[in-house]
Amino acid sequence: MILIDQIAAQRGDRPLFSNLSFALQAGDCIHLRGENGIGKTSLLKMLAGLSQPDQGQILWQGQALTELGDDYHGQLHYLGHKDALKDLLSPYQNLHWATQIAGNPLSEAAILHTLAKVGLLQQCDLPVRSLSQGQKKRAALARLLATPRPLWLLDEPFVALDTTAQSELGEWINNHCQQGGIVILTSHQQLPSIQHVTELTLTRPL
Amino acid sequence: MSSWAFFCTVIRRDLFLAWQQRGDLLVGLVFFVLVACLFPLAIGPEAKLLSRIGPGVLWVAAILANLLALPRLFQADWQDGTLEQLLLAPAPAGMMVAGKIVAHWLTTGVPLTLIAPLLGVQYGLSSDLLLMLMATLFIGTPVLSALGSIGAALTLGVRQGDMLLALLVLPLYAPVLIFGSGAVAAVAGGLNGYAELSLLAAIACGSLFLAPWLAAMAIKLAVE
Amino acid sequence: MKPHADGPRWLNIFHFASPYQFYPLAGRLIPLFATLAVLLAMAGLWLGFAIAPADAQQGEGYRIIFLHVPTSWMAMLIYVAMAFWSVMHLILRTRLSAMMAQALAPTGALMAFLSLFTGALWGKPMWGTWWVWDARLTSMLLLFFLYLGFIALTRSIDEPDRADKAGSVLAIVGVFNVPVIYFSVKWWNTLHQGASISMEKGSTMASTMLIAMLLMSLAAWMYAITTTLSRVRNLILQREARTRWVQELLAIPANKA
Amino acid sequence: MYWNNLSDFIAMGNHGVYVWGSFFACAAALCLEWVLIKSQRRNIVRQIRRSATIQQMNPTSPAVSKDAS
Repeated sequence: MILIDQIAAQRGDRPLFSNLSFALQAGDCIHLRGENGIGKTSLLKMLAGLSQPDQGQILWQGQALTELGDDYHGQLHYLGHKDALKDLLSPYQNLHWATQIAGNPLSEAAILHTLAKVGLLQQCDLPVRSLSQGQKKRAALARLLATPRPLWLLDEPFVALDTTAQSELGEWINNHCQQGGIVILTSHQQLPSIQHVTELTLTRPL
Repeated sequence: MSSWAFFCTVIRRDLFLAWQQRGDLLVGLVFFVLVACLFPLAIGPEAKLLSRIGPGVLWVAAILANLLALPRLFQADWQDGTLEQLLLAPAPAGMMVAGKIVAHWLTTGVPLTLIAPLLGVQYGLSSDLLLMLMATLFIGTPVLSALGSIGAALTLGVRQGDMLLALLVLPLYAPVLIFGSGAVAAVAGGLNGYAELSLLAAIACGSLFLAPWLAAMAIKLAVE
Repeated sequence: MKPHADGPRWLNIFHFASPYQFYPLAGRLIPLFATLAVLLAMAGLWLGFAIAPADAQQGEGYRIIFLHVPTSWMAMLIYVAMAFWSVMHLILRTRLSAMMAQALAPTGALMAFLSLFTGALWGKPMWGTWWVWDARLTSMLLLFFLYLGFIALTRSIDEPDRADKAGSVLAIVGVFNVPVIYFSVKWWNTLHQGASISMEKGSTMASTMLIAMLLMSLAAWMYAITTTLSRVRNLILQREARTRWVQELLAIPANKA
Repeated sequence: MYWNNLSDFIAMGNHGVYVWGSFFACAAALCLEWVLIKSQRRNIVRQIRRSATIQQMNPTSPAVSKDAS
């Protein structure tokens, strides 16, 4: 369970949001809306623990992020605008090193199984730079499926995905929520078939 | 996952990545050799003078080659977003930076140290001078990587970051250069040069201990 | 962003940490320090240039010491002050302390440059060369580069928050290195005559010289405070440009004119 | 008064060039810095005023935010 209470942040001298509060239970999925530059990405980075809010605090299972520190990072997956893939390496190598870094290395079979799930089995040994934009996104999403973690923070996950890929991602988000996970995503497009999504629109503070 | 395991994983990952781009390592080495070869053209071939300036020239060339390789520490990972994933690993960020410093040292510092005697011969340095030169380079290059990592982290994503990196880091390299070339000059002057070497080692311990945490703080700013 | 202050007003050390409170305070202090600086400088120069006797070996040229030594001290003192404010910024996260560090840097760089310039002018008559590779001048040169590095870094990062923190980290790294640089340069070359103001040698300088030197140092200190306070006011205006109190501050004279 | 006439004071034991050179250099540098600070302040104030007038022309963009201190 994650609780955000009265956080406020500033970007330079422009206040992004102030006393923003919401809570999410296991199985919730929240869609953050708001025009560009409103602070969606900054909020996601704060939820991931990459940056601290100026005021207020964020609690994970009742404990403040500042106390949890690095252990909290083991509880979440963060997918930013950039795909976090090394262009030189193949999807297989990327996933191999990503799981090593994340702390639970996978066997070769498990990695191949995950790549098959995202439909990249044929391209698993091609360097990522030779893949299409959609395939790169799939390779990035493979990291989410490789190691099960309760909290997913997705920044514009549907961009550059074709319709079949979008529905697949919608499917993964659904069964992640069913298994008691929490998903916080931002997107401008219309979301595909995701059950009970709560919307939260960030507005410019007056 | 223990931070020691994470430290080794980061080193293995960076070495693996550096191995994929073997060409870049070679470029760094060739740059070092080139700079060392240009000086005799400028100063003239007489051996006595060359052997006197040899250690200093090699040390300055080593510092410049190291400076050239510094952006490779974080720039590539920052551009494709993997730096955020490294920060999101369940281990302290300082460990990640320490791992990257060691990997950077292994890919730039050690090759420089191994090649330096070859160039030293070109400058007519005697064998015990070459030995001391290798010792000072072996102890000094980790300091270059450590202090350089702070500069690289501070100038991540900043306009003309590379120029700024040189301005930030070179003044900090002055003590290493002084004691590095000073030790070799002491051996040339008949002393054993252990005083300078021990001071260099002291600076190495200090900077290797402090640099990862400061650089980690600087990286968190760039990723924020 | 200012940590919310809940203690009683007078006890609250954060009272002047907010730019809004500090701006008028600095405004009142600047004329005070400016007049102090001018008076001290005039007294020091008069004492040093007109009253103090000639030096035994160096004749009249030594009088440059009354400019060279204060600027060198100030260059080092300002860097330590910058590091202090940087530590304050990183620990207390008050924005004003980072502004103070950035306001100090240009004056420190200028003091370092003047120290090098006067050192060179002093070296020419005494040792016959404009630049002397002596321990203190060389470490002052490196300190000058540290200043340039700090100014370049803070000016080339657009986002104020990141510029403050990056500058603070660099100032702290720098302050660790200043003694190391000084020690290693001194180890490398001790050509320079011993410290003219070392504790046991103080007596060799005539008392008027000593007093003139201290007066000039105080004058340089007051000058540094004046320029820093006025530059920090500029930074506050720049950073708080969109806040209501700045608009009112500037808007009132606007519609009056 | 150490000097007995003005010309000696100026000559400064034929080191005058250096002594007065460094004196005027320091004085010029300090005054220059003071002038630069003042002009910097003028530019900032002009910039803020200009953005204030722009703000009055089309009050859509939220230039004035809540009091930040």
